[in-house]
Amino acid sequence: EIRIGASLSATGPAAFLGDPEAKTLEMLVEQMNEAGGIDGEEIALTLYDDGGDPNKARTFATRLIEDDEVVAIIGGSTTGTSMSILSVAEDNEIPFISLAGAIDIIDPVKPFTFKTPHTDRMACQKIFEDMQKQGITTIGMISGTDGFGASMQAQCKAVVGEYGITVAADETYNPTDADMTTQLTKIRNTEGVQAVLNPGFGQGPSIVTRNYRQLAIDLPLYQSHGVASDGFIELAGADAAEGVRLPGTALLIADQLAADDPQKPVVDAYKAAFEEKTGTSVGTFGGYANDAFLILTDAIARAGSAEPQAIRDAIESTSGLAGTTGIYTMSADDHLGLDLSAFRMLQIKGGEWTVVE
Amino acid sequence: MTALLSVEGLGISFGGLKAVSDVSFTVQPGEITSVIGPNGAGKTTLFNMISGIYQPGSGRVVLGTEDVTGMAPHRLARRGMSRTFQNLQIFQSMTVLENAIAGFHLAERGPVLADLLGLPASRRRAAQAQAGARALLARVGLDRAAEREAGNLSYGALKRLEIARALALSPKILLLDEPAAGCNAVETEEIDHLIAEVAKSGVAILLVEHDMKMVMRISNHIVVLDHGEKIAEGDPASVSRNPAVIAAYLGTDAEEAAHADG
Amino acid sequence: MKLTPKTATLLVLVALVVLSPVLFPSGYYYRVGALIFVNAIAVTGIVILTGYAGQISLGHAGFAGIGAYACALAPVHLGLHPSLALLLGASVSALLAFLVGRPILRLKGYYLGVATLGFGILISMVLNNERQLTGGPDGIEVPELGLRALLNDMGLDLTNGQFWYWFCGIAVILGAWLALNLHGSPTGRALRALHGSEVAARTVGIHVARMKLQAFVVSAVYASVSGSLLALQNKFITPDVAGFMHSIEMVTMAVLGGVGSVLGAVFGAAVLTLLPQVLTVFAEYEQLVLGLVMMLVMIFLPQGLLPSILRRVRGKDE
Amino acid sequence: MPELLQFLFSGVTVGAVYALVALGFTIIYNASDVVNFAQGEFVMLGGMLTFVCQAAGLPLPLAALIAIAVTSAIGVAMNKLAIEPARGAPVVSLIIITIGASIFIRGGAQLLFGKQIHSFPAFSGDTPLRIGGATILPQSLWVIGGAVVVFVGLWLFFTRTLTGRAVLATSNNRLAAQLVGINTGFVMMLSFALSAGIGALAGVLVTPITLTAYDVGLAFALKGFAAAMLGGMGNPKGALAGGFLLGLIEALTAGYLSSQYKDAAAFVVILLVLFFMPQGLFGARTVDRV
Amino acid sequence: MLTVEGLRSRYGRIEVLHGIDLTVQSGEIVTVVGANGAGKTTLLKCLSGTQPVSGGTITFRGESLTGVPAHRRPARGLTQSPEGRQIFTNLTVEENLRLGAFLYADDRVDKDMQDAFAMFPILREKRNLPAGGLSGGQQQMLAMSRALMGRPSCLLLDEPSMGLAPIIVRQIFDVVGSLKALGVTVLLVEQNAFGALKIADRGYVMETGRIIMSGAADDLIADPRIRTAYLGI
Ligand SMILES: Nc1ncnc2c1ncn2[C@@H]1O[C@H](COP(=O)(O)OP(=O)(O)OP(=O)(O)O)[C@@H](O)[C@H]1O
Ligand SMILES: Nc1ncnc2c1ncn2[C@@H]1O[C@H](COP(=O)(O)OP(=O)(O)OP(=O)(O)O)[C@@H](O)[C@H]1O
Ligand SMILES: [Mg+2]
Ligand SMILES: [Mg+2]
Repeated sequence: EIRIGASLSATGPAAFLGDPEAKTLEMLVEQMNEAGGIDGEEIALTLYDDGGDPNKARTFATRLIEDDEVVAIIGGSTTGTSMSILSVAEDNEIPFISLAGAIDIIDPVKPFTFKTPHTDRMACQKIFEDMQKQGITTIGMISGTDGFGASMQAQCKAVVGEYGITVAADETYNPTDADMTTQLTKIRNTEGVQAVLNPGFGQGPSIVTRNYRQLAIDLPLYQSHGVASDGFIELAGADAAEGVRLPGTALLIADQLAADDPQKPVVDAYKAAFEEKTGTSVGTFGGYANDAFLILTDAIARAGSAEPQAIRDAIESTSGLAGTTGIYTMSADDHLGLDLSAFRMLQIKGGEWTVVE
Repeated sequence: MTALLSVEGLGISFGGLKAVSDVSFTVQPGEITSVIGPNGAGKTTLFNMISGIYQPGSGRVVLGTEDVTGMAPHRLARRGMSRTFQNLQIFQSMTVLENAIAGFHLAERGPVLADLLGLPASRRRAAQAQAGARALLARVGLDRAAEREAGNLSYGALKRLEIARALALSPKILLLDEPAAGCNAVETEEIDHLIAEVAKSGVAILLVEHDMKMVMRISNHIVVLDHGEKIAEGDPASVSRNPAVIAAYLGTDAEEAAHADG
Repeated sequence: MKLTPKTATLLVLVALVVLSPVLFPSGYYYRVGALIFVNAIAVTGIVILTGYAGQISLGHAGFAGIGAYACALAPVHLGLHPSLALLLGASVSALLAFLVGRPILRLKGYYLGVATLGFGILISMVLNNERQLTGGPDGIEVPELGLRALLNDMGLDLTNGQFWYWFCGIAVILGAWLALNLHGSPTGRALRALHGSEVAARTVGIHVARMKLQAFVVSAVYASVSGSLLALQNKFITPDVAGFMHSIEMVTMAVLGGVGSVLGAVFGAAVLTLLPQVLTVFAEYEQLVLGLVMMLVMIFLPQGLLPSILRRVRGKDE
Repeated sequence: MPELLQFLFSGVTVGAVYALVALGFTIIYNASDVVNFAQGEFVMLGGMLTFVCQAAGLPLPLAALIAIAVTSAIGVAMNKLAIEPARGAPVVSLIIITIGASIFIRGGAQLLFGKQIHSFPAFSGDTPLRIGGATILPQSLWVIGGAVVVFVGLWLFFTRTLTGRAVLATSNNRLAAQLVGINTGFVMMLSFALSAGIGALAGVLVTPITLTAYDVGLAFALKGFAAAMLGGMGNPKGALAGGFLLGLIEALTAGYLSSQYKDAAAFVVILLVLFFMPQGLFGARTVDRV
Repeated sequence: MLTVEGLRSRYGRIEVLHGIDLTVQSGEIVTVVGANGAGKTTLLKCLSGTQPVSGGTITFRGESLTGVPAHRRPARGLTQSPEGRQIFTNLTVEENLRLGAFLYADDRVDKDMQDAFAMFPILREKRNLPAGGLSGGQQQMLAMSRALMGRPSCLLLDEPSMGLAPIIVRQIFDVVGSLKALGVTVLLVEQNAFGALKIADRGYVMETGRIIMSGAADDLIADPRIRTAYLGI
């Protein structure tokens, strides 16, 4: 039996992230054990719900390591919880794969910490690249004040200059706000704004998108990877969401992937299994958990041992592993192993995700 | 003899109603001055103004030589004023003893830091207050109830507890608002004696009471209010014969009233 | 010597802190123990403010936030040793409590509740929004206290978890001792008196506004220290520490344990800290059961765990 | 000034949401002095149950009615099972019970309905109305209308009916209420039913705008509580005014100052108002003679 | 009309009524006198149902009151003017009176209210003001009037004369006396024992939770023990 642990935000303000992650992990473990485990060893998953509270996450990390004696931890749906788990994992030399976005988690590189999601910065870069191509030079931003939105807002503002783009309006909303027309009116009335970018997750971006149409703003609207799932189109309404662009993963366009796309098998498999099991459509975040599990089990199999140190070394030598998010190749100084190519620029057309060429 | 308390032209209104208007009188140390008058005449309101709970709309309150009009109650307490309430104000969830000790607040208070650290000085002050409180409880006949939760006492017992607490301040002037309400004739007499004793020790007493027997028996001086105005003033005998007072308050002459009271 | 309630409480506490580790099968339990103590410290502050003085605060986590971020920021920006940062945080909290307490404490009941709530939210909003300084919602790292290394050098070999267990355990006993001193002291009596009747308290000479303010400041310091200890042991802190939920949690712990009693505070903290750990076995049902337990405790032990139980044991008249 | 107008529209929309939640607080508070922190969960249940019924194929009006009825029943059950058995407990204990109930309901909703965000169609379509260069959604008018109607209903209830008076009497002095023959148990049940029903109605009306999920209750409760306190707890007038004022302050702050600190502005205003009016805008000054 | 047998009641574990036997005949005025803390208020609270009974029975108009909740008792004709007045401070004087007649919605409510105003004109003056602002004595008048609004066939009065001016005290006793003519039965607890015994038919003397003496009111007034212990004569 190989014990692995997870602390995820299955409830609380970040449940939007943690819930699909938790479901994904449970599903994958079940699948793997049915298929005989790793080299005949069953996997025992201990999963805790930290509710997005870093303090709880730290306690659970301690519990996983000291009490449940796991050999590796997946988790930390948010940056805060990841940072908490990280320090416990590092102290105890247990490999940890984070599912949160911040670059700080793996930069500087810490020996036992890895992560699967692209960084916020990469999402920003992907968006700005696309804007650059459209000839957009001045934008307005409207960001959620939750960790996800705030972190991406900061990262975007840090890199925006490199693309010759200026942020002329910078507004925020609370994740629970009911109406964002005020902020959007301000952005619309700001001189020279050519496009609007909305980092955030949960219901906020749906409301922003609806308000955007209510105000009949006819500038391009960019959302973040935080809402990359079919649920977003449903909630915002296909009409309102028409034309929205965002950096997404292969997961959303499974049926449009080329037959020889290396990600196609894993994307198809995950999508089919997840949607069958939960009845909800797949999204970016569940994909992160899927990838973390792939990386971890791949490493354990290659290491041929369930010793934390051996697993760590094996994770670090992950190479060309196709996940739903991208193709991972780790190294001693890259504990993420993804580059910008993992992101695909998507656009909503007629209520469907399409790839922007 | 100089007055300990002078009330000069005191008045207050509540939304158009003149609850008290232009009332003046003085209170001498060692004497019992009673304020009587029909229900709603403004007696309690007068007390509330004197003791700083209401801000007077007009007039002055002079304590000794100092103008204390509208001064906060806790500052008046430091100047030797103490009172009881018609509507009981008991520290319900504290014990009877603690209620009485609270009356010694001015004597026992000290820096909060000393109290937090439990310094000997703080404990000494508390112990002294406790001894004083026990003595007072004995004086009002509540010593056996000392450890009970105050909220559980009967009405009459609470009245006496309030008196004990008020006495704990070692006041120069004591305001009593219907101290005998809820007590039978015998208990009332006990309170009588207590008040008289306190007055004898030099304390000025201002008393509101509807028990005419008691008022006539112990008052040195009586002020009569009606509709917020002073309608009469004088010694018990003259007041009880005053036709205006009889009409407004006593109903018949005072002796019969006293008799009807038991 | 007669066993006063104060010494009895302290003895129970010391026994709990010292003897519990005997039962600890792994280091994780030290961690949970330390968290209980950290919460108990904050709750002791609530006992003083709400239990003694009868004033409600729904924003005390704000002070915990100040304590926590002082430990994160002062060492970096002011070069202070973390222990001094803790004191700085406590001082800032005290000062802030002193300043806002004046106007706020004139309010009563729920109005005080909403005002303190607003105050707490303002603090957590600053921590969230001033990303440059505080790291925003993602949080910020906190430097090591360094005391453990010192002790280890002296030959006292403690793991991180053990160190924080003992450190916070001592802090909780100290905090309880102070609060117990206060209870029977003139100040404590004055606080409880104004809880009973403000008017009567005034007329016996109690400076009600000042007394309330003192209670508010003292309880703010408790909350601040609790926040600092949390930050130092977690070595990482996010604005959640100042959040509304944390404020509510403090009050809930206090009421659940028995808001008038210091030992009750520790009890309440223990129950609400342990519950989520125990309830992990219910997985999906965790929230459901948590809510249920809270309701049941309050229904059957309305005065709070400890006082209600004691009352039953002693059979005191109600 | 289309810009200002748009801000105002935004403000009244959000304000009406707050007002509806705040109105829900008044009845239980008036009957028992307890601020029911599970009020937000009633709002959530209203929206969520409507969604579920509607997704099951029921027409929207029927779905809404069922949601309101079921939520009222849950309110009654909460009173019966959690509040009534704790009769005589201090008010803080009762508040903790309502917090426990809110966690319980949220946990139950999470189990039953999952964690997805849901919505259902607006009652009168999504085509914005254009007025003076600004736009407002028809659903906003529904919410505003709902708030006003509930307000009028409550106001009449408390000032014109003996039952309304009985509710006030119960909280003012429960013992005396029993002595004059008021069945205080029934009053409490009625209050919970009405409060929960109003909460659910709020949920039905606002969900097409705000969307719903198992955990939206807390935010509603918080803002509704703040609005009710700003206006003066227990007074329907205060709930209405407090709600709209809060919404407008937020919108105007976001519009003219900083969207980051709009909630801060709201609380600063609350603090200022309470500083000068310690009972909120319309709160009754209780007279307690000594 | 009202029969109490072996009534016991306790606060927590402390019993304060140790078996009270007492009867009130229809149309009678019966008074209970006793020192502070004797248990008079507790007795009345048991009768009105606001204090749990731990033993004994209460029979009212031939029916047992055991298990009848407090709010059902006014409908049976039993109303109380409680100790400490217990008025609705946040409601107006008129609302207080109307709630006194909560069970009735007929024309008589207005008439009864006019009667109350006639009895205590000050209440009419203050009818639209919050009752919490009334003076102590005015509140006492309100409490009494409110109890009468409930159309009692048996009225329980707990120290109705407390805090009233002598002129009103006499009036109150007159009113209580006149209730008899209206067929209302009265159980009166009073510290003004002399006044109470003068209008009462019979009296009971209570001491620490027990009835220690009872008899015709005139006999009690004449009893030397009563005179020294309670009347102070
Ligand atoms: N806070 C207040 N609000 C409104 N009216 C008030 C207030 N305080 C006093 N009054 C009014 O002022 C008048 C005087 O009241 P006060 O209580 O002083 O009378 P009192 O002489 O003490 O009567 P009692 O003998 O019945 O106690 C009353 O008519 C009362 O209604
Ligand atoms: N809530 C309570 N909890 C505990 N004990 C109580 C409570 N209320 C009254 N008691 C006790 O019960 C006994 C009887 O009290 P009760 O109030 O019935 O006396 P009473 O005869 O009405 O006296 P009074 O003339 O002072 O009003 C007293 O010893 C009192 O201390
Ligand atoms: Mg008076
Ligand atoms: Mg009594």
